Formats: sequence, C-alpha cells, structure tokens
Amino acid sequence: MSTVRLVYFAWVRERIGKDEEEIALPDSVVTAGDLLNHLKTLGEDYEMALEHENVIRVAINQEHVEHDEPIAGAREIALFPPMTGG
Amino acid sequence: MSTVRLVYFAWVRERIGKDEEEIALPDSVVTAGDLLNHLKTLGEDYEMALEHENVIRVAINQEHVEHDEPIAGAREIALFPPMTGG
Amino acid sequence: MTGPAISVRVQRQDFDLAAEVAAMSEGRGDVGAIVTFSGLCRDEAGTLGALELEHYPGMAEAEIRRVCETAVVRFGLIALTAIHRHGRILPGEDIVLVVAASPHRQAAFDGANFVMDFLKTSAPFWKKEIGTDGTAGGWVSAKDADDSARDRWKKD
Amino acid sequence: MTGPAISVRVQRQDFDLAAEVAAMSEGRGDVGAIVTFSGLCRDEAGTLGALELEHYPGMAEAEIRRVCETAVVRFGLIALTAIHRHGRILPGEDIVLVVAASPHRQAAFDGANFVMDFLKTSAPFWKKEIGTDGTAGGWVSAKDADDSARDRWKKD
Repeated sequence: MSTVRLVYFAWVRERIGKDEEEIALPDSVVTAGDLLNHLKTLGEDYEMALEHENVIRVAINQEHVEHDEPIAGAREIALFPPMTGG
Repeated sequence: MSTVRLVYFAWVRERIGKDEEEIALPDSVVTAGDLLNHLKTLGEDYEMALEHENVIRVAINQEHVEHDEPIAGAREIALFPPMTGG
Repeated sequence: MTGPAISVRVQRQDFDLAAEVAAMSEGRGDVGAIVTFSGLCRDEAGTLGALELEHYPGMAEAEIRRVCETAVVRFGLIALTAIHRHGRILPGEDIVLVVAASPHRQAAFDGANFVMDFLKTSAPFWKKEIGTDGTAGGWVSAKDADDSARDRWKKD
Repeated sequence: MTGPAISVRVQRQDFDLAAEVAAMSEGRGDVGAIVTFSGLCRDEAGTLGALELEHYPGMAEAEIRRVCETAVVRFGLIALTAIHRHGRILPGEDIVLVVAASPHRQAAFDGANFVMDFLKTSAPFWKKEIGTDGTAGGWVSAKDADDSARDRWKKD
C-alpha cells in the first residue's frame, strides 16, 4: 500500500463531491487506468464521475499522461474532463 | 490621338524624373504593354525606367491591370515597380 | 546573450494588450512582426450571463509554458507572452491573450496560432456556463474541432 | 442589419492598437476572437536609419479595401481594420496594423494573415531605405516569398 494525493477538477470534482483527497492504493494499482478502475469500486459518486473512462484525463505531478502510464512515484494525480480553456 | 494622365512611383518615378505628366497617345497604342513600348521611344530616362518591362506594374484608374489590357477610357495610368508595403 | 523572452501568467485580473505588445519591441530593433490573439467571452446570443473559469493552479502555468517553449523554438520567435484569466468572466471580457514577436510575419502568425491550438487542448482550464439569471448551467464540452486544429501542427 | 465593419486608413501618424481592438467588440457580444498584426520597422542590425514609405494616394486605400472586402466574406469576419502608415518611419516604429474580429479563432487568424499577404503584394506602397547617416539607400526589393505567401490562398 502507498498513499497518493488525488485532485479533481470540473465535473469530475462535482460528481465525486470533493476537490482533493489522500488515498491508500493497493499494490495491484500499477497504471493510471488501474487507478480509475480502483476508484470506481469506492462508491456511486466515483462510479458516476468516472463512468466514461476514456474521456477522463490524467495528470501525474502536473503533467499529462496516458491511461497505460505507471503511477509509481506520483505525489499528486489529477483527474479531469477534456479541457476547454482559451 | 488621345491624352492621358500618367503617374509614376518609386524608382520608376526617380528614373523618369517626374511624378506625373499628361501625354498624347498615338492610335497605335492599344494596350498597357503598347504604352510601355511607346514611352521607351521618348528618351533615355524612359528607356532606363522601363528597361525591365516585365517587372513594371500598371494600374488604370487605380486598379491593377495586366500588360495586355486595353487602355481605352483610362483617365489615369500609373506605372510602378513591384510593391513592398506592409 | 539571452534566449527568447517567454512570459506566462495565469491570473484573475484583466490584461493590458497595448503594454504587452509594447514590451515586446522595447529597446530592440529586430522585431518586424507582432501578432496578438485575444479570446473574449461571447454572450451566446444573449443566453450567457457569465463563464466561470476553473483551472489547475501550477499545472496551468506549467502546461502553457511547455507549449510556449515549443513554439519559440519551432517558429524562431523573439518573444512570446501568454496570459490566461480564471474566475468569473462576463460577456465581452477578455479570457486569454497570446502575443508573438518575430523578425518576419508568418512566424509570428504561426507562433500565436500554434500556442492557441495547444493551449485549448492541453492547458487545464474548464469553462462552466452561468445563465443570465445567475444560475449555474453546464460545463462547456470539448470540441473535436479543437483536436483537429491541434493535430494539423503535427510534422510529417 | 449592417454588414461587417471595415475600416481602412492610410495615414502619416501612428495608430493606437488598444483603441482599435477595443472598438471591435464594443457594445456587441458575438466577438470571440480578435487577431492583430503589427508590422514594425526593423533596424537591420543597426544599418538602417529609417524607411521612407511612398504610396499611391487613393489607390492605396482602394486596394486595401478590396482585399478587406474579400477577407470579411471569405472568413466570415465581424469586423476588419487595416491601417498603413506612409512617410518616414524609424526603426522600432509601426508601419502597418491589421485587426480581425470573428466569433471563432481560426477565422480571425486567417483573416488577418490573408489581408497581410495580399496587402504586401498588391497595395501600392514602396519602401526606400535611409542609412544611419541620413543618406538615401536603395529601394527595398519585392520578395518572391511574398508572392508565394499570397498564392497559397488560391482556392483549388
């Protein structure tokens, strides 16, 4: 088990119902995609927020990563919808 | 014979040695190209100014025209080098 | 010898277009072209009261800076500034400013255009629509057209 | 219902970038993007004292207006302003300004870019270089690259 800081933005934040949290990760969680699947087991809010898994963007330590990227060494993992700035 | 107002710009103006003039055109001058050839018979200054005939741009009544355009009805014909604004 | 001047700011307050442009050529004679892009909040035919712009502090600046660093090298820019506002923005107000300076015009156009295309798809900002009665509407959806606009910069 | 606002000016004096941009979106909520292009006089590594910009009065305005009229239709612009200075211009000073406003960003970029490419090759202006000692140098030569830049806008 390791702990990591998760931060959420936009409708991912609204659906999960919090801005950020520290969670403990089982060793079976290796990639960003594994993390999404793990979170979906934590309750309905997470399930609803992460339902359309392929649109969820992941950033590790403030850099974009693909879902197959390993999360080992991450201090901060952010989950958010596609960006709409500019 | 008809008369037309000619205006010159940039190095065409400098080589011919005047900004503008009214000249009488023989009936044989039909196109803008004919005009250039006619002017070249008027003296060395004109010859030097219009030597590289293909680079000389022509405008009739303040609109660009090709050298094969007829000049009938022109009030003002301008001769100038390729433009370098902007 | 200093490299191209990159300035990235993520801020609540509005920016001063004229000052940002003037700063680009001040005290130097090699700037021949400055292109600016200003993105404004539209009123969506009177249906929009405001946009609420959420961002990821830290990553927003870092991501825009990464885009700018790529742009100055790729287009040979002399200077590049990108400013993105956050918080509540009213129709007619500024959202984003990009200013690119270079010796020649096409590099300045391409540099600013490139930064906007990548900023749109990679800088962590999200827009929520607020109705004219002040109630929260939905989150603005990302557009496929924005991905296509970004992808045209991929080199063969 | 009025059409797109086109403003063309050929003038001796400098222009006010911020005022021109502000005027584009004032009192309307449909402008989402404003692109400006400023063309400045370079010092050519310290060898240039000034540019003397000659123009064909009347035709200069008319030709820029023709280019602008084509651009607003082709790119669906809301407003388009083009200002070109003449007379003596010192290094670091402005020569030309184009401002294009539209609902969306690419149209504003393309509109301003298109106007510059056509203005360069068809608006009757000529630049003469003045040395740092004040003596007249040569006329600036037209560049093939400018013709190529213009020709890329030709539709298939």
